[in-house]
Amino acid sequence: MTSSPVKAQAAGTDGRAALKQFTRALGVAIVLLVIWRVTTVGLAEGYPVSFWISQALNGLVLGGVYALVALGYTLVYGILFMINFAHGEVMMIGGITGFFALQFAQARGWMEGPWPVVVVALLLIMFVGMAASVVIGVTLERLAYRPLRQAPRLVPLISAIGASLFLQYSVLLIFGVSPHSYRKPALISGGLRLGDVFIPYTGAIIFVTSILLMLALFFIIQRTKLGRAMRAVAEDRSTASLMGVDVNAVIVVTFMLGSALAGAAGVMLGFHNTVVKFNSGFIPGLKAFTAAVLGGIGNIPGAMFGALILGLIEAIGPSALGIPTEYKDVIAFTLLVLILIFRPTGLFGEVLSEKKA
Amino acid sequence: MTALLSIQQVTKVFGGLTAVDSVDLDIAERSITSLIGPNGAGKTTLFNCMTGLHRPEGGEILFSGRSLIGLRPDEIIDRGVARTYQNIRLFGRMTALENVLVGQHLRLQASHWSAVLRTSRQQAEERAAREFGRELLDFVGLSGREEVVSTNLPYGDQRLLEVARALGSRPSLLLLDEPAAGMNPSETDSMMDLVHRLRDEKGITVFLIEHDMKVVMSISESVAVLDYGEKIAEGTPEEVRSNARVIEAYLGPEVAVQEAAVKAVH
Amino acid sequence: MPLETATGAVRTGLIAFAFLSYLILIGIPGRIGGPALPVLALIAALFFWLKLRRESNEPSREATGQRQDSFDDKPGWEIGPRAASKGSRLRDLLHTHSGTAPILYGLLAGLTTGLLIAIVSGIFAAAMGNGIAIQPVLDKIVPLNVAALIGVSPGQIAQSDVSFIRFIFQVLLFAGAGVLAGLTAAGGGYGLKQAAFLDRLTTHLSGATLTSAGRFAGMALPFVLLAYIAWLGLPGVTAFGTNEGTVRLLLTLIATGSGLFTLRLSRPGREQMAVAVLLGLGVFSMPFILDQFQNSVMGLVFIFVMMGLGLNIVVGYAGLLDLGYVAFFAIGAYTYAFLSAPFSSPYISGLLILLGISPESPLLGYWMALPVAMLTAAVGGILLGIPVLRLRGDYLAIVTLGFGEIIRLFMLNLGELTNGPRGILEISQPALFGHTPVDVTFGLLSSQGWIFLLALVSSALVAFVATRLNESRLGRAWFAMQEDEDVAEATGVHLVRTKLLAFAIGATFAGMAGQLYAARQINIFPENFSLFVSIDALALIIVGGIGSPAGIVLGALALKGLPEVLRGVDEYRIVTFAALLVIMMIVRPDGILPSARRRIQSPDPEEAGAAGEPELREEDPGLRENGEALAKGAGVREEDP
Amino acid sequence: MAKRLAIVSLFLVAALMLAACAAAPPAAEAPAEEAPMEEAAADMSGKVVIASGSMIRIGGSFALTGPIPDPGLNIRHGAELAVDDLNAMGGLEGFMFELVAEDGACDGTQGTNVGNKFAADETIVAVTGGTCSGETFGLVPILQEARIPFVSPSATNPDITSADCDVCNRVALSDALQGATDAAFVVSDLGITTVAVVHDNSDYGKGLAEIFQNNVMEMGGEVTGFEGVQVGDTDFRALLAKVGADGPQAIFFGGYSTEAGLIAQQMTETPGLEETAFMSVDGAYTKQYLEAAGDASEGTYISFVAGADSEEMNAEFDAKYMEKYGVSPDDLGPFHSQSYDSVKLLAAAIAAVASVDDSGNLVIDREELISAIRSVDAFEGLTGTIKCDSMGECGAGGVQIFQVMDGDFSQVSGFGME
Repeated sequence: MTSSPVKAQAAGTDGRAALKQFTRALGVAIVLLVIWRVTTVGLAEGYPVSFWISQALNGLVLGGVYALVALGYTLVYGILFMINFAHGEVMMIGGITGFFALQFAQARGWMEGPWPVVVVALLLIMFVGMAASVVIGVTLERLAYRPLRQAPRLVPLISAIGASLFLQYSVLLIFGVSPHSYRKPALISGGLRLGDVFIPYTGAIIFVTSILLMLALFFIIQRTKLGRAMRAVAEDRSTASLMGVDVNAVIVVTFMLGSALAGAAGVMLGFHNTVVKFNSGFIPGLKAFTAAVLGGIGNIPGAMFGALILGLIEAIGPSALGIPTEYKDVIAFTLLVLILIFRPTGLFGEVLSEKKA
Repeated sequence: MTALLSIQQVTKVFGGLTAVDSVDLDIAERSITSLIGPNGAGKTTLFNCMTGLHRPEGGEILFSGRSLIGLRPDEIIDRGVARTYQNIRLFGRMTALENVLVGQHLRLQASHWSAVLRTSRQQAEERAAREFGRELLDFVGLSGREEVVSTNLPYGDQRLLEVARALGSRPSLLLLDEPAAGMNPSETDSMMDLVHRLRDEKGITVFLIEHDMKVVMSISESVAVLDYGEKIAEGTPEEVRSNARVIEAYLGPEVAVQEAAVKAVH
Repeated sequence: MPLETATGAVRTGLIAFAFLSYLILIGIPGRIGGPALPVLALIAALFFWLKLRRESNEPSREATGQRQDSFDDKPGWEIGPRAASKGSRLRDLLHTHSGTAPILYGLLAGLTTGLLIAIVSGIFAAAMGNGIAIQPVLDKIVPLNVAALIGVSPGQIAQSDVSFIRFIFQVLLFAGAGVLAGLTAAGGGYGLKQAAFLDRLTTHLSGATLTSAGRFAGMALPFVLLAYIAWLGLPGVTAFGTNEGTVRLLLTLIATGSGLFTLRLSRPGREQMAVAVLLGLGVFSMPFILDQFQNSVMGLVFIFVMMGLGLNIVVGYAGLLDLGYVAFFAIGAYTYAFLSAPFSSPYISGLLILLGISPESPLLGYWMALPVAMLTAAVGGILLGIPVLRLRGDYLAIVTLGFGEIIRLFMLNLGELTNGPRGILEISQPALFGHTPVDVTFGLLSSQGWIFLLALVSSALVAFVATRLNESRLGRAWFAMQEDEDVAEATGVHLVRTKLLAFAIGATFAGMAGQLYAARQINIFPENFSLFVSIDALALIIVGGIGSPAGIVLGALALKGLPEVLRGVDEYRIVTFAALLVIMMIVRPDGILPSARRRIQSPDPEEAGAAGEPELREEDPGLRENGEALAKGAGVREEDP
Repeated sequence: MAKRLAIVSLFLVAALMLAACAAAPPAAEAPAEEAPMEEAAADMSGKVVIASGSMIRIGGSFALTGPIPDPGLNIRHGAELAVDDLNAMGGLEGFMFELVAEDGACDGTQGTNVGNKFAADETIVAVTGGTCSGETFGLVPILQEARIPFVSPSATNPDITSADCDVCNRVALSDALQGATDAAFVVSDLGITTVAVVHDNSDYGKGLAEIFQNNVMEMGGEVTGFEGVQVGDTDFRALLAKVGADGPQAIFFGGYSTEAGLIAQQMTETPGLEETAFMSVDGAYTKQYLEAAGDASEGTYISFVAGADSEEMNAEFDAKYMEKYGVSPDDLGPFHSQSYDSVKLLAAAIAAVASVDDSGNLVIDREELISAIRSVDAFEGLTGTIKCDSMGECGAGGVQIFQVMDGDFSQVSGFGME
């Protein structure tokens, strides 16, 4: 027995309750502080409403890209419980391949053709980018991750980091150091002007396409036999294999789906921001991973909402809080920390977290 | 006789499901009490409430007259309530002895600085802890297995090791969650013997969950029955065995009626 | 030859082609120059040979009725107990491929590769001959590269003056490589001997068996190397031409690394003690022997050893995955920089002037600043620790990563305090008895040697403290927490205190490392503290062997030392490193020198949980749950509703 | 057990060392260290003796990996061409030059490693580099101690050269000049009064942005915002929306081509910034900028540090570059001419002090070489007539302002124009 159990008890109960109270108070204080800051800044700066709408649209587009990439993280995590650190590079491969496909299409003059030709060509370019990403994603799984499925969980992470660096610098060596600039066809350059709000066509395409792709993914996972197999493997790999699910095939398909989404994101981002190079997947990859965790990793709607929230915060945060934009990542990460303090398994993560987190 | 542990009106709700519903239970000092009930009756949840893993929505748990509600698990074990787990949860990569040493964790006083400097006091304490650890392993019947990594131990031995680890904290109340589950008859016998020795030689009050009725009936002095989170019976093994609600809970209403009929015929 | 084997051979050829294409695309032939073609063929031959060796294992596996489960699809590189079975596999190889089969296999594979290479290089050559530049698309496909690939001069390529025979020759060369591989595999004698030798070597390295003569030879290796390094350093002794510095560095890395193996090889007791003392003397003599370049690299290596040892407490002992460890490294470095640089940051200079201290002279010297830097880092560790106490696994990883980035962004953007991206310049050097080490040691110890020496001493100290703590009840509590957090708490481990201690101690060590790093760099910038430092630190403890101090030293040697040796291939440095990292993880996932505890662990905790009790494994759901909890590195806890 | 013994023994030694050190007085009097540094230098100041048949080795620290590998490679190419040219002209007294290229990765740590490698190699005569200022700061203290002079082609941070460092030289012009010229152009020539300043958070970009900002304010202009981005970012729309809300007449960006091009392009998509002028600095004086900005580059302003170069020399250089590397030098980035000049400058200084001894070895006195660089006067380089001052500033020429017209840069103001 310890020397003074009574004292320990008092300290323990009080301490615990106090900690909880303190956390709660802290949360309220932070929220109030943010509201106060946003209000005062908003009043002082007097930005017009159109400004906020523009920023929100910027954020949604950014969020759409993050979401497509975040889904790849979350899918793989849901099934293998590993962070596919090279996923951002899979996206970059999509972007680079899309660039060459675009070059090809331009050389053929498809981009100057009537609009149905351009649309078909654009879809083809996106498809080529997605296919390249799928090839890389599946190769990655086969060579760098499959042999490590039984290893302690840090090992595939390091392997993934190695793969990430390998892909980045291979692209650098093969395709050179210079960035590759997408040249948008006339059809999708410019944008829609609604008063003081400007919506770039590419931005709108990204947002709509990402929502459509996510719906398609949701459908695949919820409604198809394949989706059932994926969920079964996510639940319990060995039981699923006993039930006749080909676990390897399911994992490969998971990587294919995630990589295809990332490839699509890569190509669309290429058209939107016009520049791709060897390291242009790293930062979006990191952000998308953050988004996946924000929403509760392993949870598909969570990844989508996490990504949109992250995008919005990055776009609106600095203006709303009246601080320089170089702090946008600080705001994003602080938000992540705060959310995880109050919801340790992310916004939507509770279902999975009980079992797997 | 005063109750060492007194559970009063404890209620625990998960979502919409009331896992433990206003349970009252007293455990006498130096007694062996069993908690039985069908799967999902809320037995383990009650244990979890007692050891701080869950915080009950209502009620009070008094140990030696002081409340355990709201304490952290490590504070509760410090008070003298130790437990084992239904699904063995040993520290898998540690040796048997190391597991027991972790069990003694909060009974060791040496500071971390003294550990870095290896002061004679710290060394003496470590030696004593190892000695006591070996004694405990001996006591549960695991002598000679000190250096075996715990996942490599046979199943029955893993259960014994959990008991030894719990004993490391020198508890006055030991909660055993299905100690004989999955054991063969001879292992079960030695587990029963161990439970008796815990009480008789160490003076520890034992409160256990068990499914094996043979074990329950032969070692318990008192039995409580949970069904759907409610306590439906309490008493000596004999009383509980003949309780109609208990039979119903275990075997379903029709069977209970049949049994009653059979009994009546005899 | 059965059709199946033929398709297998073609597949092998295709894979070899894919790999060689990669080498061609990144410009390796151009880099090798003239003899590129034979080198590529040799690489192909080696690949074919490995493939033949593996393919020949398949029948034996089927024969014993062991269906290869998809889950243990691991290459046969295991050492230790499993290595013993290799001998028999090799014998199988001789039986199954005793005839011409492997030669035909090799021939077919080689023809496939050769044909494809010929076609592709032909296309490149034709394009370039017709004045089409491929380079804007494929950066390294310059005439030089293609020329080396075909074995002609760039001028011939430009003038389309490449005879068809060249391409036939290419195909034949690769076919020959395939035949060579087949012969080697089938002829057996040579291949078997070589393979058996490799097997024996790996067995020896794992410490299983070794003749005493071999053992002593092995143990003498680091000392022999050290002597050789010292001899090379003598004035007037030259070898290896302009590569001498690099060769000496490589030898230094090998000597240090082999010293760790020597320690494992020596018999416990007096022998080990003697070896340890000798090794200690050897290592501590290095700063005096090496030149500035090697000293500076070794200094960095041991700074990262300190980092690794600190991170190992957090990740290896306490099981908390921390991806933002660089934050504490940065805090240590910046703390020292603030204290010791004649610094122009408006805030700090203003404060100093206010206090009547001249901002031009450093506030504190290295030794006085040390406790301050350590304390600041420790406080940082606790501040990070408190909010993340409830987080587990990957949530913890991303939050710590965010924390690291936040610290870096603050250093970058708080220009008034940290001078922003322009960094802090002229950080003062640690003194030795109040003088520079060069003076005190009469030039024996260079400034970089002094840093190396300090890094060595600090690493030894850190290793000592970390090991002692790990062997105490705190170490057991960390380990218990790593195994099962809930049970650890229910067994009496105060989670908050134990976790915070891990964070604080780990951070303290990183702070020490950061301070030394600042002293080594003299000028520091926020960019020195990017995410990659965290990744490096994590990678080195995993490559070396998590939980094992010796492994961490080895990991640091490999990850921070080897890239410096690879400087000669500058642009291929990172690709090589990255590929090695992946291969390393596949070949030895437990690290080069895993800790004893780590080795016990079977690869999959889920399997491990059940392995002890086969007969009950299906019946008891709890056991699975338990295993699963372990597998996820966390316990099963229902959140309080 | 084994490990513990080893660690105990290591610790014993460690404890001894530490005790010894702790007993020493703290290094608070550290300024004293600078004097010994020079003394040590005097001890080490030897001569480089190059045996006949060996090469004159010049080290090069280039940012071949890291955040900006493109300009790094470009600068390396420039240096390689200089060495080729030197050797094509017969080298020096029959001795050929060799470039020992190392990857400084635009990073202080790598810079330190490279510096130490050069310092340890007694055959290294001089160094060209580093590419980035951070990397160069890594080189400075080490080369200073080793008495190896360096000439950086592209490190423009004003603090690179100082009175304390006699081996530090550069042919790049300090950012101070460019920032001031740009500000004068924007405020006086364009008559713009409100400017938003954006930088890329590199020491180079942020430094220039700050100098520009200060100059604009001194001249009575208003700076409506000062914001940073990260190298590698590609979406600046949120930033531009925020900047644009203040309605500046111009945006000034301190940083490199890709980011500059993307900002110029995305400005056209930002309400309120469609007609705003855009100006960037020499880091963006590349084809990549034009590509990244696309049509949006029309009418934007870029400043560049150029010399009174002979067209002829530059055309010749460009042709050689194209021939050897298959790309035009401007495709990869700026500073190739400076890099070429830095090597040629070093070679000229070496030629001035080197002598052949009796046994046919080439002897170069390090101290003499260090002062020879400072006394270079009227050296004809690609960037103009180079003259080094006592601080090691060897940059020639001045700042030119270009405007993009019809997809190419055409000079509108600055050095070389009336």
